[in-house]
Amino acid sequence: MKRAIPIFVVLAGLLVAIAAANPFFLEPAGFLAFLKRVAPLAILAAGQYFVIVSGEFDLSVGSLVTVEVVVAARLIDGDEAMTWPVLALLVVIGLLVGLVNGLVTTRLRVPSFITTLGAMLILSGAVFLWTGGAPRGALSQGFRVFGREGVWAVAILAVVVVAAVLLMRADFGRTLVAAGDNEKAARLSGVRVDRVRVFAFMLSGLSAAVAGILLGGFAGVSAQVGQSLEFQAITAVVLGGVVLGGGRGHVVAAIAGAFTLEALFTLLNLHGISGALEYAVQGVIIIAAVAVGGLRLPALRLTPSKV
Amino acid sequence: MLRMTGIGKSFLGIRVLRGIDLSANAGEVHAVVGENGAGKSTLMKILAGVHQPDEGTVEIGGTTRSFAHPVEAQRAGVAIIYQEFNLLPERSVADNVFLGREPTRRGLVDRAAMEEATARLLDELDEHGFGPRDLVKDLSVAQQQVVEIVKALSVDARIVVMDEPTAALAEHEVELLYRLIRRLQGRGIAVLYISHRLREVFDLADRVTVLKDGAHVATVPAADVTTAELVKMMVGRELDAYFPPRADASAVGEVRLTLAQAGNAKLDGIDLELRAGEIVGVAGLQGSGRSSLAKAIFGAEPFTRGEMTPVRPASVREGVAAGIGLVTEDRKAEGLALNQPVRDNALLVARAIGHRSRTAVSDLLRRVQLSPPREETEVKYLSGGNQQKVVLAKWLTVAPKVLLFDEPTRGVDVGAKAAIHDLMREIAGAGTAILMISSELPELIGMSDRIVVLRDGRVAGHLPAGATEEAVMALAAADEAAA
Amino acid sequence: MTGRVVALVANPTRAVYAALIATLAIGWALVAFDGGTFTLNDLVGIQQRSAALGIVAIGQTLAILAGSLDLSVAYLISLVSLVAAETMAGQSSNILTAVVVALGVSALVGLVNGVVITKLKVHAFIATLGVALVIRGVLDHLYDGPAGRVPVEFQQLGYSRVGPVPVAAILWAAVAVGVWFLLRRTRFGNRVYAVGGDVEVARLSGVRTDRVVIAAHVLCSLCAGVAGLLLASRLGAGAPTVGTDGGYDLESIAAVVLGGTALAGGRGGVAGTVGGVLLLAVLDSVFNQLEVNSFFKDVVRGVVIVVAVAVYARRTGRRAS
Amino acid sequence: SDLPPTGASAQPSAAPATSAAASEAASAGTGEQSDFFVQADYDAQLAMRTQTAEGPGDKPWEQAIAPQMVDTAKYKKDGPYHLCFSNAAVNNPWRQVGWTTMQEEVALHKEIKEFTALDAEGKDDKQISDIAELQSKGCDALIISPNTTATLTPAVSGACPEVPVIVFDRGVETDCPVTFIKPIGGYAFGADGAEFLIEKVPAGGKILALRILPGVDVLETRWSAAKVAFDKSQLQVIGVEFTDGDAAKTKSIVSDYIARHGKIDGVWMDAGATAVAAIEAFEDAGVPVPAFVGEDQQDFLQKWKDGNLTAVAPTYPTYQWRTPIIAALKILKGEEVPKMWNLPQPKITQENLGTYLQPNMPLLHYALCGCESMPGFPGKWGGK
Ligand SMILES: Nc1ncnc2c1ncn2[C@@H]1O[C@H](COP(=O)(O)OP(=O)(O)OP(=O)(O)O)[C@@H](O)[C@H]1O
Ligand SMILES: Nc1ncnc2c1ncn2[C@@H]1O[C@H](COP(=O)(O)OP(=O)(O)OP(=O)(O)O)[C@@H](O)[C@H]1O
Ligand SMILES: [Mg+2]
Ligand SMILES: [Mg+2]
Repeated sequence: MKRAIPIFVVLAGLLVAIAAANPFFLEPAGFLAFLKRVAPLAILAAGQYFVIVSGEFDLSVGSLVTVEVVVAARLIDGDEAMTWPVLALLVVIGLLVGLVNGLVTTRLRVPSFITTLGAMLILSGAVFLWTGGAPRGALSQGFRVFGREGVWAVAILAVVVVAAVLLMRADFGRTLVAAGDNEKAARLSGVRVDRVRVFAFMLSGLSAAVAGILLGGFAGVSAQVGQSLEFQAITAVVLGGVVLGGGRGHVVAAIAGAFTLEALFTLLNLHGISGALEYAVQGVIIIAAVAVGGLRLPALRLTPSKV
Repeated sequence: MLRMTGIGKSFLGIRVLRGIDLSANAGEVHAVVGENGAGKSTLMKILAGVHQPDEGTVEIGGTTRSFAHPVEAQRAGVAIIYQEFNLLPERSVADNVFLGREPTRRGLVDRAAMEEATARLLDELDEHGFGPRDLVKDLSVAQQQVVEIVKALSVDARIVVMDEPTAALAEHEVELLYRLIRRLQGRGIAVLYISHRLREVFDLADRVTVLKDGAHVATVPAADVTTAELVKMMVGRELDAYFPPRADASAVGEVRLTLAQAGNAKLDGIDLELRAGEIVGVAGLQGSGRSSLAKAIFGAEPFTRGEMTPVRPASVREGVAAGIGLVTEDRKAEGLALNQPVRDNALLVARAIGHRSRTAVSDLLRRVQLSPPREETEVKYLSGGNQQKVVLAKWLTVAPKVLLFDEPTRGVDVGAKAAIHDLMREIAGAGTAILMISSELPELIGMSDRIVVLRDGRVAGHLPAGATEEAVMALAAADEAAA
Repeated sequence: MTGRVVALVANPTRAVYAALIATLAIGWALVAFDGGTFTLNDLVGIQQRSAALGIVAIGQTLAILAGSLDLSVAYLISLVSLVAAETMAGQSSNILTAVVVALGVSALVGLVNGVVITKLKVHAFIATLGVALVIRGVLDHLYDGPAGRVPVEFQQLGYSRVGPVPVAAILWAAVAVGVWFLLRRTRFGNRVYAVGGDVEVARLSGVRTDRVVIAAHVLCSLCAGVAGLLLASRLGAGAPTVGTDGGYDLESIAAVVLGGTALAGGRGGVAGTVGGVLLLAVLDSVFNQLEVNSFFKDVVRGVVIVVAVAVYARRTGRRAS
Repeated sequence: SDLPPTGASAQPSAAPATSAAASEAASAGTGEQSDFFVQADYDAQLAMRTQTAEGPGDKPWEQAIAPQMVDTAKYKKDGPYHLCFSNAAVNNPWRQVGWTTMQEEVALHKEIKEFTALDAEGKDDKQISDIAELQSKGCDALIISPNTTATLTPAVSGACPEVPVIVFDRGVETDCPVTFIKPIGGYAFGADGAEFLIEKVPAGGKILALRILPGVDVLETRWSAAKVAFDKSQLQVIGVEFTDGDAAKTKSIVSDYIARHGKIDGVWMDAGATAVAAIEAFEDAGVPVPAFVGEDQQDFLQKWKDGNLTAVAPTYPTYQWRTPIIAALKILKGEEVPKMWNLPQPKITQENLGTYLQPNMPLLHYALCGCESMPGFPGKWGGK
């Protein structure tokens, strides 16, 4: 947790700066709006955290979010009665994609970077193959409630945060981190390394399902809904001081990383650094944050699990 | 030749070395001894340019040098065999030997010259088991150590540092190394020699420098001290008895594990019985199958033939569930999650199998004499001996019925070694069956209630407690003797 | 039978060429079945099509072999195409200056990537992603559409042929052979493998690992720069989205691992990458012939990449265990 | 509208940004006119809006405004024909509807024995290769929908001598194609929306302009024309924001503006795909939806009708995907075609909303597909 302190300081600084530039931010409605906006990324960051801390990557979450929304729209097709069955199906899809990612990575020993890169291509290809190139159908009002009404989004976020913390404190979380830190030692201590990793991927898939439900609810169906979310989620986790390669970092810090990223976007916009230069500023800040956080530590290898 | 004066070094604000003086003359073997974490390797890494000292100076051949990078030390004539293996498994022997110093012809790497030079050096070492083009990953551990040595020799060095070069070697290979060191000596090369095996120190060294807690204790001619004196300097106290008393016959209880004609790819026809309360030693040469035996019993590389009762675990989990534990020979690579706190490491096995009793971690750490018993310290900051104690604690949380120790004191200093020996005896006394593998014969003989000798993956014979080193070696090397 | 198959895939480079030949054969059969033909023209098309990706992937191979990777190549390609086209401004007399400036910019970006990774100790994934964002910001800020103009002479690079062979393909081959030679025959090549195999071992053996990683990144970016020049000559102008539209970042990485180079570094080489790129290009060409929906194509591509790497992993896995 | 090519999903981080303030340039007014503005084209397009098109009245895709016919006798040949098509991409609903429509058009003509289409997946380089590849396929005519204007010019120029070329949607910088088919254009589109707001919103009203992204010619012209209109009006443009065509980002931006400015009197958009998300931002904030500019996408029209909005929908009709096939056949039969085939570009207003809003079509369908009477309708377009 000590490693995580800088991110909270930075986050606090950003929030103060936002409040100074836009007092509306301090009103309950303003802050709620901010939370609602952060929720999907924060949830994705929590899911991505499990995968990263176990020593892997999940690049498929962006495509998976798109798949979730497009599938929901086509299956619900405006019919309220379909809301709950489809919500259940989305969760199943998320878990299933995570399961496959996890099995391919652990059983077939494909580096997760490649597994999930493949999954990213396959998922977005398959869903648009199914719908003929663009989303079809419509979401029901019942479905959209979760993303549209701030209270719901914030409540779901709160549940995710609590669940993530509890999971990390449980045997699962500890053995997951140990597996990310030293796979061999964990295995020789009786840890079912493959199983905990598969479970981590499933949690990431689940987080993509939940994020998809929130994003689809927030703004309706669109083909771009998940675009580049995987990079944002990984960036958020890394900003939170979690080390790529596994074994180090705290889930709350990863979620704080998502808040920081979103706060950074908000602040840049408030100061009119929108559009063009926003990306440049973002790039520099990400590098700087990781550089400052990592300088004291030895350089780490790129590929997490070297078997 | 070499003079290091007033060397000081801190890591993350923790003082690891202070005011160390060390010198070595041409043709001298200078041993450096000390407990785990005394700073021996750190001092050598400073000499090799891996670390930069915070204070002090390094003089070589009369000129003061400061190395910013290992390559600069190499150029100044310092060659080093590191404590940890330092080879690229995917590259050939020649590539490894000349890494960073590849000979070139017209700007291009001259592979032929490289291979020729490597072959010559291998010849010099009487090593004919492999050639310059073989990939390192295909070599045995001992062969890899030879590559390390060749690598150090290939540098036209004036100073050769050997940091525990024998840790992975069997007795007869150690003999070869001795010959080699004498030859280096003859060429006027200064050799700095680090080992925890004091016998080697007395065999080889002209002078001995003792370090303790990062400070210089003494530098004395080897001929002027006794083992006991040296140990006292290292640990700061006298060690009364080297080994705890053996179990008496009445303490040996029920049969915990039986092997009958058990075998797998590396083992064959193993018969063995382990009983509660006793320590069974396993002897054998490098590659004789000792580790394989432990891993097979544990379920990591399961038996495929024969009987093992009461259960024959097919996986690590089954082994752990059946009450078997393994203290692996390489604790950093296979035993510990180094970035996690002591507490999480100690609880790892319990958590992995969903074992309930975990209240007693602090008691346990006290029991294994972790000092200081700080549960929140990340394991990577502990000394080797303390790390080994954490590994022990990890298994003790689940109270195993059978505990397998593979080189439990490798690279552990004398003080910690004694503590671990006491603990093993205590654990056995509490009713656990113990199997102990060790390459150090005095230790093996001193600790074991009986000894099993392996040769080529088979049981070569059984010996009672108190067998002589000669008896053990006779069984272990019988084939070679016959051949 | 299975023994021979195993032997065939035991070496990833051989495996990828086997797959390439199989794909060509199956593709030819499918196309024939579909009523079309696979002509010399299509083969030329394949070379033409693979040139830009091929050059980027060669550079990416260097970065990956050194244990790193480069996610900034796509934006760099766009940037280089614009810098080159604007410097040329339609004048053939400016070609040399433009090429020098474009490659200078590339080298600079590679230098920044390398320095951030080695000196600031930022994970390559984050470092090059960050640099990509910075380039993207600069692109968005300075350009809002295609700009500059490439003189007709320079367009020869993208369009003309020597016999049936496109100049672009020759350029690609030259880059591949050059880098192959560098890796095989020079000290630098040896060190790239060493650093990728194990940085600590390389460093302790006296290799200046930082320099090796930085040089690998500079070369990787230079390759991206060459691809940018090639694309500028094809398009007749610079375009701010040409790199990202082509997906050169992730696709080049995919091609490299498809060619059997280990993502972890230290294992693999240029020959495999060339095979990987050709395999992707042949797939593309066959799909084009069959007029397969592009979404289906993505699915197949994803499956091919994962399956290929799974096959390689089986082989290395068996050895290790 | 025809969204510009957005990169592969692999692009690092297009952040769902939030923006509570207009960019500096925007808050000062509508800013400078962009480099893309060409006065002559602007004048011509605005004039075309009132000209009557020639051709069958019930088939706008066969009509042409002020056509300058060219002779095509030299291309005349006997059927059956092999038509080829190099498509920029099928990566958004507009192109998807258009592509479906084109395939159905092909099915209508028995004299087309073969239709070869290659999808460039939004990649300029691939489209250049595709065009080269198609030239070797024995096509009788080559239809091209360019991915970008400037960069495909060399490839198109290369194809012209080999085969009759028909370009539609985006243009190229050469007049070598036999015909170039397009609706009136972006200036007319932009002006239609802006003029509507100027008419409906009282003087001094606050207008928010939402654009997809800068640098795409078809989109730049829309904003240029709107800017000319707004600059001359009494309306106050409080912000010009880029949405990346992302519904979530659009909604966030609009929510922020509502929070900051309280009341917004009109929203102008250069493309309607995210119009509904923008409308929802007003609904969610509990304020009335102001005058809106959208497009002929089904979800917007539905929302417009259900919510009884004050709205207008300029169009960039997808029926233009029928025309190239028709043109190709005319050319191969030696019939004259317009050199510049300007298709009519209707706008949907309160009065004609009912005639365009089809029941049971997918949300992302474009109403001006001109496909209602085709045999596959509505199933092929995803309708019921
Ligand atoms: N890179 C490092 N960062 C932080 N601490 C370090 C580092 N290297 C060594 N140390 C610490 O410095 C101390 C001395 O370690 P060193 O390896 O020199 O001991 P040693 O005498 O060689 O022990 P051993 O006999 O176990 O090899 C130990 O406490 C060790 O934990
Ligand atoms: N000829 C050989 N070919 C391949 N591997 C060999 C050979 N000889 C020995 N080995 C290695 O030695 C191992 C066999 O025994 P094992 O490691 O159990 O020996 P050991 O006596 O425990 O040695 P150590 O002292 O290193 O623990 C095999 O796992 C293998 O890796
Ligand atoms: Mg040491
Ligand atoms: Mg062993």
